[in-house]
Amino acid sequence: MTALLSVTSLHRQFGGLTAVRDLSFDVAEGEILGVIGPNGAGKTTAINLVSGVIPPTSGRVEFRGEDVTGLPPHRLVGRGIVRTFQSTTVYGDRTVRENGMRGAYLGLYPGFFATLFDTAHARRMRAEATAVVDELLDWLGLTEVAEDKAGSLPYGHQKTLGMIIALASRPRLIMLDEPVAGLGGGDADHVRDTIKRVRGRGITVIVIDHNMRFMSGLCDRVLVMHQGARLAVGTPQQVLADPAVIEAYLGKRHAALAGH
Amino acid sequence: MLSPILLGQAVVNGISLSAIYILVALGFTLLFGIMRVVNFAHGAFAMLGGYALYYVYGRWGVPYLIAAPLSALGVALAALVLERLVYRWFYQKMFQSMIGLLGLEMAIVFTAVIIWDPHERSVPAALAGIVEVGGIIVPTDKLVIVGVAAVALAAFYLFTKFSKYGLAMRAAAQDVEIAAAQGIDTTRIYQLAFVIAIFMAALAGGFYAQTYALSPLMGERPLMMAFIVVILGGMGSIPGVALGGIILGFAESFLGTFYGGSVAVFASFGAVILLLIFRPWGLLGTPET
Amino acid sequence: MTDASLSPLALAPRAGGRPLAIAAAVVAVLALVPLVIADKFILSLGSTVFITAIAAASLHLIIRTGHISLGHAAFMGIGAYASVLTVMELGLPFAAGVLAAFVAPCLLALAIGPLVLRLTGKYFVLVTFLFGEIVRMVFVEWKSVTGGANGIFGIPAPAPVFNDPAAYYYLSLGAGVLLVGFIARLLASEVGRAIDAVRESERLAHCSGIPVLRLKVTIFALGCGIVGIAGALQGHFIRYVDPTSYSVVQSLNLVVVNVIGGMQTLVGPLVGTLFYLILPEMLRGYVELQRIIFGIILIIVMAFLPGGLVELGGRALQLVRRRAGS
Amino acid sequence: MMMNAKAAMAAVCGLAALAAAQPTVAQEDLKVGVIAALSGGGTAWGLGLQRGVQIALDEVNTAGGLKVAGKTYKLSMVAFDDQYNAAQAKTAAERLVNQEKISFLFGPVGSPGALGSLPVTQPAKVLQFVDGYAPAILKNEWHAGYVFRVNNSNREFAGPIVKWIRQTMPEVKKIGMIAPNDAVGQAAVPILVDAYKKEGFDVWVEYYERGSKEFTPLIVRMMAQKVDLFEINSNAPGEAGLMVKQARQVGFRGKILQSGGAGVDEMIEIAGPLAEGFLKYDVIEFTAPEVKPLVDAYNKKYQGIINGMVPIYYNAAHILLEAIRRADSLDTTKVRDEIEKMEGWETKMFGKLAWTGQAEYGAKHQIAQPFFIKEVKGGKGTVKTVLKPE
Repeated sequence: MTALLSVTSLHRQFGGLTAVRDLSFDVAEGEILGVIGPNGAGKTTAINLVSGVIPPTSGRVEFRGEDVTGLPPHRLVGRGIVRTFQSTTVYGDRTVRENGMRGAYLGLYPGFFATLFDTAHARRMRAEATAVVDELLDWLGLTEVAEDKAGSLPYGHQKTLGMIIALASRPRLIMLDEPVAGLGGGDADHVRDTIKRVRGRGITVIVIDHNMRFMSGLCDRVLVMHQGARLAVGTPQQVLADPAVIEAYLGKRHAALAGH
Repeated sequence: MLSPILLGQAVVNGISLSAIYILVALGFTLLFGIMRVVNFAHGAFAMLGGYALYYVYGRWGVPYLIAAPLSALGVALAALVLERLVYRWFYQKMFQSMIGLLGLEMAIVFTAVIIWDPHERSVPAALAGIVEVGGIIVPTDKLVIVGVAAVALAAFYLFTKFSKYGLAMRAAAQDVEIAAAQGIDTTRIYQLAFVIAIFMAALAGGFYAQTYALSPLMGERPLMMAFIVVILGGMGSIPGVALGGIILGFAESFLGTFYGGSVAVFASFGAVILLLIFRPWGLLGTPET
Repeated sequence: MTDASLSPLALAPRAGGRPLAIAAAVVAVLALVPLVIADKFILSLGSTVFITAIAAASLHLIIRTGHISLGHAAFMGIGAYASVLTVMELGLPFAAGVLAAFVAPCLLALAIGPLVLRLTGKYFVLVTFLFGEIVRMVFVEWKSVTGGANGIFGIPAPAPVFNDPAAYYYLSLGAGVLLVGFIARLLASEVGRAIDAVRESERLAHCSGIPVLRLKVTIFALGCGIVGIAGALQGHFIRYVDPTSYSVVQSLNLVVVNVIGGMQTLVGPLVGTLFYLILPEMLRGYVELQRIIFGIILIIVMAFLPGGLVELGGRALQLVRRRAGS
Repeated sequence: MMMNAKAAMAAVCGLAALAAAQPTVAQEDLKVGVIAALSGGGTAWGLGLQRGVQIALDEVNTAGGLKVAGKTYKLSMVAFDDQYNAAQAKTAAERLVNQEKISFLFGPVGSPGALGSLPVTQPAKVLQFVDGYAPAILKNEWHAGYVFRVNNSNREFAGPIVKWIRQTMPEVKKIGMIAPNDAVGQAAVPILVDAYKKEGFDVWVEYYERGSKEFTPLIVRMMAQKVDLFEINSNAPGEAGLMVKQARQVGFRGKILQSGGAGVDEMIEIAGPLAEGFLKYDVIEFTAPEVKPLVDAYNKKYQGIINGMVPIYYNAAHILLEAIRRADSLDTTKVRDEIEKMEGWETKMFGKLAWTGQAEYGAKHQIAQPFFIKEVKGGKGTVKTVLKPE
């Protein structure tokens, strides 16, 4: 199996602080990879580096065999990499459907003059975008609220909408930054199912969280980060058995997690 | 033309210009540092300070040492009405405050035009005369400004660093909610900071009117200067005001003396634009997160 | 208006239907004015309104990306000088002047845009403020080209026929319909959707594949080019250009027009222009009072009424309807 | 507030004039227009213009009105603000010419406003009386058809002043100027520099950006050039006062003179005792007996200091009214021809009326009136000499 995404020796420094150091990992097509680690372990920075929100100090990111290191986010979206954000990020004053349409923008942008004069081509593209968005809304159960303002939705729905915005660009790889943060247990299970269904569509998933229980029921493999570096990588079972992981991360939290 | 006397005179002029810029910019930076308000009405308060001094000192003949702080305090306390009516809606809203307070500046300045007519008048100097040291000449009125600016700067610095209220202000500047949770009455703190800032603007306006001239439109220039000084030094930073004021004052004096007036303006504007583009938080400020 | 026009479902009943009909009716009425009113002053005032409306709408376009420019009049001035010099120095026809008036500020905007549009909105305000001053100082200093502070006098009308105020009225009305129509169309297109997305959440828009900086620079350049055309129309209308006509005060006036009318829809700057130009004619002789009124409106709008007069009107209309309905 | 008071005052005066007029004579209204800066920086001069014209109109009204072709007209004024700006001046002119239907227009003062209004007034044959230094005000595509400049421009007064300096101050060799980089400075300074150079002086010029109040660095720069006479040229009164003050404060000991501006009082107010010995061009001597009636009328009607624009425009209004009487017509072409022929007419305070400018501008529409050099002595401007324009 060839890697869809391949990260080599990624490094990022903020002033004197090293947020990510010498990080390497691969993600295979169709895989769900979990990235786990305590707060401050560099998980979000790692995602930011891969999704182009901030450029790496050094290192290399390859996507489908192509060097995409340091490309800005909109370029990566064009190549099939999207992400969501930890805090819910939707366009609060707009309808749910409009949110989806904005996510579909790049893949279905007909060109400046085409859209200006609303050519047949532009209308066709728009119809296609609408179809994509409507299908996604239907698929993730937001059709009923499609004309509601996104800001008025319950928190869980906003998170789903965030995912719809990302999926509307029809990506090959989606990166989810703490998709269950702030959600109750029932909602978290729902999100886990959703992510599995996303993978079922052939989309590769990277998901960040610090909740091991959530992750172990979801991910094919888990990457454990500690102080900006890779501590371990493997199936959830392998990682959980890794003495370095237990010592550095799970050691003091194991009991707490078991109590959940 | 590079004689020691010319050089000395340029240094002296640089110091006196720096002093007036520092004085004008102190209140501006305080309002920004604590309430995140870009006070584009700063010039209007400087102008009001000028008129207050004109009446209290020039017309009623109150002794200068009392008249100067008294008239500034009068303006600051009267301005509390505007704090309630206008400013409080703009706290922590940097963007809105800029446009909204430009509106306030317009309203105050043109009210002043109706009241006082637009023509220029003068406020009598407290100390007229010159001091001559080795061929270099220093007008006494500017010496006074240098003294007051130094004292104000030091007082400001010590106040925010060490006094109870100063510390509370700094806490409020860092995080309003945490400050409130610690039992700091932010409304009160804001009002205190506001009064101090307007007091400084009015005091500086008094000196400005005395050194130059008094008119309803006189605030434009001090505002521009305060604005440039604060951007140079870093918005909200008090040492930044000192640095920004000194850079601007000396740049104007030296470029003006050795290269001419237009060069000085082009250079300072250009430098500020570059700074805004590459380091918008200024030389001594801290970037926003 | 933007969000409504985008999904095909919403397009027909809302954006495509009524507003277009209203706009067409307004233009038709405006086109009839010179046939009914022969007063040259009214017609001249009409030209001024249309020219200012173009300038204000072009600033609105930039504001929609989340950046308020306090140097917009400088670009208007560059357009005015470019057109005047093309016509007077190169002896080319007015059409070439208009082209130059679009291209010159557009190129300058393309050059500085990538630098200044990286800044957040608040720093952008400050940078454009200073930049506008520098441009004005260049007008003053570059005497051999711009005529310095005394400007350029004796500018010909676009064609002899345009010495007639009624003809100029139609010229500026035509330009207004064309350019404001272009802006409206742009805002209602996919580009408009991207503009709104960028303003509302730059991060999310960027990560949804919108080339944020490129979009902002393009829009900024377009806005500056359009205001350049407004500058050309103004220069050949007043037949005199000088640096004071394009100072920070004028830039601030354009912002005032937008803020008063409302910054959320294109109708805002149009309503703002009308208010801004008609009020002084009613209050001529009370200039101070005008400025005070404008000042207070700025405060109120920025503090409480981000939608400006348009929002106020909308609320009033709702209230009336509710009363009528009950 | 100010405006309301003014309007009320005008109404009262109008009523008084109406009461004074004979009830048997049917009166018609004749409106004249005024465009002036009534807000912003140029307001002092704008108000001077407006008030000077108003006083002249009041005089005629109280004397029974203006008789033209068998009709008696009551005179009134419509004044619009141009904010010292070309676009506003054009709008104001459009409104005065097309809506108020005025045929006679006073102002604007200042080149931007004057140049902005000409394209409206000249094709409409509206007779206009302006003041401003730009040569294009008279030298233009309409060949100054219906426009007169009713104040000396510095092209007229610079030569005589420079010659006077040559004669009375033989020690002066080098002139230093610090000038505003605005329309006034850029128009006036080259003319002044030429005048000095023609008489063999060395001239050093430095421009500053408008709004500046601190001239010390530039003055120090100028002093390093060893100039003998600091020429304040076309600076506005406020800046001129500051220059005098700051030059003396940093120890400039040469002569200081201003060839330009109008009125010395505002400068004395700002420079204080440091103004002593300062020499200045002025248009009028307010203490002269022939000027006293005007000063009295002004003080009776208005508050605030009287400035040079008041007599200039008071005079201009009387020139127009006399020309209308002579033409016995309101036709602007006839009135203009009469004005051109009025040379030698005895004005109230500027001696015999004289027109010049044929060589310079191609039309004799430039007034030439005697002017003063004043010296500040004991805190007051005193007449040093009276000069005639070239």
